[in-house]
Amino acid sequence: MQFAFTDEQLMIRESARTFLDAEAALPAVRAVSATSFGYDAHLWQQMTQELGWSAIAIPEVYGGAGLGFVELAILAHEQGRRLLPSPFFATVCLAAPVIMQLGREEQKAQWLSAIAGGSLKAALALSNQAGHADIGRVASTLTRSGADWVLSGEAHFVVSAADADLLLVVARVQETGVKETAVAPSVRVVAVSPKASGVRLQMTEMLDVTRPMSSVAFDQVAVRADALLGLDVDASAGLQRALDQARVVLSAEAVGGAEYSLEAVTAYVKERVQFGRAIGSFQAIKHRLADSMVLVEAAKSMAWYAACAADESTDQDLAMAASQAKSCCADAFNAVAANAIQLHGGIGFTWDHHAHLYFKRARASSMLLGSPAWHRERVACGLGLGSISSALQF
Amino acid sequence: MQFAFTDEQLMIRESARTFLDAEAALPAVRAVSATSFGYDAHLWQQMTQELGWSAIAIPEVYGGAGLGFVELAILAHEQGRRLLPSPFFATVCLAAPVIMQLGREEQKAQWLSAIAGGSLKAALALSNQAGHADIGRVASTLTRSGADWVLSGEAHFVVSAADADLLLVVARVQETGVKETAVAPSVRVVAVSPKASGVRLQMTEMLDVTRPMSSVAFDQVAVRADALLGLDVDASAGLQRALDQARVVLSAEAVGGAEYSLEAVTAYVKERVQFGRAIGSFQAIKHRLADSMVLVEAAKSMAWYAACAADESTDQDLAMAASQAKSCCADAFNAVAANAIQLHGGIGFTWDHHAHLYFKRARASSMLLGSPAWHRERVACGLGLGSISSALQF
Amino acid sequence: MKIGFTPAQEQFRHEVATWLTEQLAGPYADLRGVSSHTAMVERRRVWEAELGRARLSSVGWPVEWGGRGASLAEQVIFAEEYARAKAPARLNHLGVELLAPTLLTYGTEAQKQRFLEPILMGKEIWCQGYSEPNAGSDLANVATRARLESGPNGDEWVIDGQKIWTSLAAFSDWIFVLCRTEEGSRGNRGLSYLLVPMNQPGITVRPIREMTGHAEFNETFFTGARTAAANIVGAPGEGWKVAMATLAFERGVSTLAQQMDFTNEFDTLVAAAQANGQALDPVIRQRIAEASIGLAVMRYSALRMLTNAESGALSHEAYTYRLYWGVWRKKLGELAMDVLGPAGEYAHSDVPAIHDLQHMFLFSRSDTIYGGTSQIQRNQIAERALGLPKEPRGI
Amino acid sequence: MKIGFTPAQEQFRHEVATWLTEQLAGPYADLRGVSSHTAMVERRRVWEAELGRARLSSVGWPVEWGGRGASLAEQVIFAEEYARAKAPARLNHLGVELLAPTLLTYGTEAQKQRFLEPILMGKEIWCQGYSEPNAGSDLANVATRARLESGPNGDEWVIDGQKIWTSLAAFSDWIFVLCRTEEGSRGNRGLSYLLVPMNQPGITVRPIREMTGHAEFNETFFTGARTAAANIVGAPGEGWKVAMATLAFERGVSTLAQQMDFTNEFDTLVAAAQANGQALDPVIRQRIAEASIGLAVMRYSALRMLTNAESGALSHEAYTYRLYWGVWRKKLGELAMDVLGPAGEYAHSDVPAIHDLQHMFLFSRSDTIYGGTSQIQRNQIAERALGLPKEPRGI
Repeated sequence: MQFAFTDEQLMIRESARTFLDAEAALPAVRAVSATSFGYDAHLWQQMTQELGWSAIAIPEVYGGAGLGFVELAILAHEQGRRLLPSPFFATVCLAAPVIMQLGREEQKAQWLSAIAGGSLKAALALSNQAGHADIGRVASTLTRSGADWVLSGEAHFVVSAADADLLLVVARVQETGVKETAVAPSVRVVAVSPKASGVRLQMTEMLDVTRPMSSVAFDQVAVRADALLGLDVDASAGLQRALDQARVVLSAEAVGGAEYSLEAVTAYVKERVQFGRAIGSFQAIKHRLADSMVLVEAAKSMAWYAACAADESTDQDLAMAASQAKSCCADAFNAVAANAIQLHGGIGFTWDHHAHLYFKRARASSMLLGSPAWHRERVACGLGLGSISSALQF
Repeated sequence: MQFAFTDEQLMIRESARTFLDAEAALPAVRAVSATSFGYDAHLWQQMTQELGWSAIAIPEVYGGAGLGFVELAILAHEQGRRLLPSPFFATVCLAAPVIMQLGREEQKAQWLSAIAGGSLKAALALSNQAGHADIGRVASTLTRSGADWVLSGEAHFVVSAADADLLLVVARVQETGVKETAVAPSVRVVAVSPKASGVRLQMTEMLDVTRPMSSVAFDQVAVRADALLGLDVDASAGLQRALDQARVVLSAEAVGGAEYSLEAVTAYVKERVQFGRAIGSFQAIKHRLADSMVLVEAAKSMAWYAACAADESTDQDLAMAASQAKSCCADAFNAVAANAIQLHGGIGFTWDHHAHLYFKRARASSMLLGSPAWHRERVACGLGLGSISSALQF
Repeated sequence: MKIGFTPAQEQFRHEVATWLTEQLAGPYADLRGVSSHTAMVERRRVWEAELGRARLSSVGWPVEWGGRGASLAEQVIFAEEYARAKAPARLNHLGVELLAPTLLTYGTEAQKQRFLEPILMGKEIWCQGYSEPNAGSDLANVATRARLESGPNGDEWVIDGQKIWTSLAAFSDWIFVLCRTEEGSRGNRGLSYLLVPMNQPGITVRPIREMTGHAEFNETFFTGARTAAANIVGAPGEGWKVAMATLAFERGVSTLAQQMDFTNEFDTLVAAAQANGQALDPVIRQRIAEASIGLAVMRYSALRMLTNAESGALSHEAYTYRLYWGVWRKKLGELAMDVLGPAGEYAHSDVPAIHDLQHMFLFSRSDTIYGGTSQIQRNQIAERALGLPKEPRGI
Repeated sequence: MKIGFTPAQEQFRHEVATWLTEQLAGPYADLRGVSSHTAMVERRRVWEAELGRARLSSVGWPVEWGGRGASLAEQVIFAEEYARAKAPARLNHLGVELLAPTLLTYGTEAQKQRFLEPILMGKEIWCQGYSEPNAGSDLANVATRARLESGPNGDEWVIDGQKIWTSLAAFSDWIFVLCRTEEGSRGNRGLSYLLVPMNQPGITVRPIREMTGHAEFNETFFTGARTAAANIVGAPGEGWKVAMATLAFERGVSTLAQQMDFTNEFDTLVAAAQANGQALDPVIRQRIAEASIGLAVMRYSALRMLTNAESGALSHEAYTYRLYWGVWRKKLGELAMDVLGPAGEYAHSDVPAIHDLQHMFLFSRSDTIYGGTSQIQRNQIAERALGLPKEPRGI
């Protein structure tokens, strides 16, 4: 047990921060958010090919650096500080773990190597129209067609899908002639090219402009048997672990946003004078910032622990840690970013100020892969409080 | 529409405050709490016979003053300021409304006159062992015995029952030979003497020492047909109205406690010096007290509106107002009393200080006749959000 | 103390409701439900005039100035029916609700004659010039200067400086401005309250885009802007007193109209929760119930406040009211987004309810900032209502 | 960064668990589950000695002073197993966890020789004399005086004054006291840190009954109380520095033991919710989940803090930790009472869980007061960790 970063981890953080401080200043972030795919392809190339960020957690055998989720979380945290729009989360933190968990050896060799090398961008199509993160509620179905499959349905809130090279689609198997039963249907993940016939993809404009999303419709898309990740068995457990790993990384990213948000408003209240004093000298301001800091530090403890769990723990322990972290870090980021607007006063409410970008990202991240309330309910189940037929949906 | 006290109402408040300031100082309250029935019988006599408090809301035809719930709420508010232990709530605010709603003419004539005159103390036996305030969950049953009835079961959290002259017992009718069905069972209220054979009453020691409670067991108690309040028809609607009226009064009482609690701690922080300043000059203290005041004023608005509704509104509107008030005022009292302990510092945590008495009363009142969460769920139903088979029980 | 209305009052309700229904089903059907403060400005001017002709522009004003001298109960009724009829947001609410009462109290007879009728008839729209970039929470720090000069048009005030957060400035005809008229004065001394025409070369308006994506506020620049010497309310140097009086009118009957907006927002939220099934989530139900309690609290606090205001001094609940609603509405915004779930994250929803609730969520972040932050509100409650020691000013 | 333990650490865990199980099933079975700090004092002295003999009184101490020089991971393991075995509350925790590390840092060799072994073996129980009626949040306002006098027993400190909130004073053998030793000094200057025997005529202890109904704290009066001149830690006038160091040890490994208590309380609450059906209430479930997150946060914050402490300066999370747990436990108390419902209102419950949760609820009200109120904690976070301007002292 060693609950502090190693020297190597500190170095990774340091170099990431230096890079992003230089390359991802706020005006740049605004500018790339307005481009067609919502990120800076040149920067992405640097991240993947010069800095090796996409390779960091991929096993050496597939051309990666063989490190783990702590290192991924560190990079996500730093990008979170800058709200950097990039395919990093979708490709490296969401799709790669899914491939890692479910892929056959040759799939891993092909796709993970490409991700590590920066030549493949992938996205995971999971959520239904309401944005549910439940595997059991996916709105895509697979039906058999001889030895192959046909994919139909839709997915929404698909992160960084617009120019992805590969879509990983979560779908229910619908056996022909068999009625849906109370038993949870079997789930598969299939790899589909966004350019395949029957795939229609539409970018959706979000309140949070820094994380582009799309809706994807699948109309009788032909899927070959070998496009199934893994074998023809239920993918739920592996998928769940990968989702929990992604949730952990997302939590660390939220902590980064919260941390930066707090730093910026702290600097502001030291400068802003009202009533003849820096407003940071008023106890009301000081205490609100102290409360924000309590939240940030708590979220850090939770996120780093969960990052360790993503590498080390059983599925069940990871599920608990991931849900605790997702809820805790999302709540913290929401509260800290809201407080930052408040303490900036009127200026913090304007479009040109950064505060609202953090505020909107905080909420958008909360809603991604399960809301805080949804995760708390999951924690409650994990604590052995029994199962309820809850109306909780998000 | 006139949302301010009339001159007469102001006078009632003024004289009550003067009386209680003199008679119900904190040492006196502590002393009477330790007596066998937990209240000052002499003071009760003054309240009923000299001041006419028990008569105030009883119709003139039964010897009362013919005023209403606004006036009752004013008196409860003043007693709440002082945490005065007395049979006032149980007899005047809970039992009398039940009799008013359900009693036959001769019952009203007999009992309301006696309450108005101060010669009758009554208590309502409603809650089951878990303290549910649901009429549908009472733990006493009535079975027919010829033209008469037999009462069995138990009731708990019965306020001021220990030396009551009359128990009003809420019971389900259990028709012999008929299985319990999904349909809510029919409910009656019967009047029973605490001294009747088969009635066993035991005082229960509570965290809040200022409102004595008892548990009562009924073992095959013979009940004559004319001891039924009203006729042999379901009493739910009338009982519900009376309970809602009592909840309104209880809310006003809570507001009184919160108000006093805030006044006392405000006075304290003006005097207490730390770091060379009155601690009330620190913004952290000022803002916490400001927040307390917001709660107190909000609770006042809610309580006085609900008091009007107790007199003027339909059952349905009253139910909404009563549940809103009960939830709002209980939450406010809890928060304000807790804040008062905090701002008194160590001294506020001692047995000899008044702060904990208010804190404990606040929570005890919250739990009486339905918790804040229970009332909010009731409000949700009232808003038309639909009914859920909720696990909410308190 | 009574909550019911008399038959005469119910008769007034009937009259108002009938008139509004007729107008908004008929000639003004296009304005029904228009809630944005910046939409359909010209049509809403016409509507203001229509209200004025019906003596419904401000029913509480004295009859001699075009009102009906309505009682508080009648004003409550009017506000309720106006909202129920989904009549459009009042274009000239700053004129009707803030400036007019200020003039009725502090204005000269000539000022009343000159300004009240155009306000009532929607002929002159007003905006408010108080805040400045360095006079936000610390309003007394106003730096905009005005000096009296003689010229071809007689004596005139000449104004230089900058105001910020001036809503409606883009289409207002006049602005009431807090200026420093005594050179070298500091704090709340030496200020004056001037009435200035907007349509002149000395005034430039620049919209501020807010986090909602809309520009509901503006910056207003004064560069040698001019107004006649007579256009001062109160004596020179008395500006602070007059400005504070204006702010106090924010706690007046205009709160009733605002509450009706809140009620509409709450109803929209409830409908959205019913539509997407969240209404059956026990946690959401608790929060919706809590929000409904807040609505009730605001309604009855406003009635207490208005009743008490008739007897003079600002009472306790009046100090707490501003803070209460700001905090309440921010929570309502968060609840709305939790109810909407991920679907609430789309920037452009076709569903009007989603769009409205989103906007409310985002806009509500300013509800604890403008017109005095929550921090300032708590100071005032602590110092003025609870009598705690004052905050020391910096040195 | 890693959360797992090595095989050697797991072996240590096995050893500790086995020893504790044997003791608490055998000779000390009567002490199993004793959590009150004031119960079974004499038996718990014997238990402290047993721990001392097994070198388990403080595994982190250096081997030469009777510890095992255990690593942080091993200390974590010990705390976990101690709690899991339901071993009794440590009687001498102020001696073991606060005074001993202070002596190891600031004490003379003679003081270490004299005091450490009796602490380890439970022979001398310690209490803490910091707060006074007028030195609560403002600890530097200490008024208790000590002066050096020559007498038949050599030079002695003679102490007059009053301390308050001295827990365990009723059965302590020694007290460490912050006194004013320079006449006329003010604030945190001129203070000294003295070690004073309790069993002497100059000291009177009066229990304070708290809102829990119990007396867990005391007032301690000094009337010409005496201690040898050598019983001063640090130099005269350095008392503030030493006292602050002692407080810092509150953030040390003792937090691990406290967290285990919190975990037990949380488990009791969960069991109560399962027993009475509240565990199926979605609103309660949300709050229980939230509380579990707090437990996890505290555990990992403590580990960060302890790891970082090895490298010197107090890190950010260390500033926030005290406030976090105080607020968390108060909320846990409120949740517990909401779970219990009306049954939680009985003053004397036969159900141990109800009694324990009630007591926790009531006692937790002081968790944001003692050892520096939450307000003081927030000041410190703002000023020391965030670098915001200091609060002005009064004049």
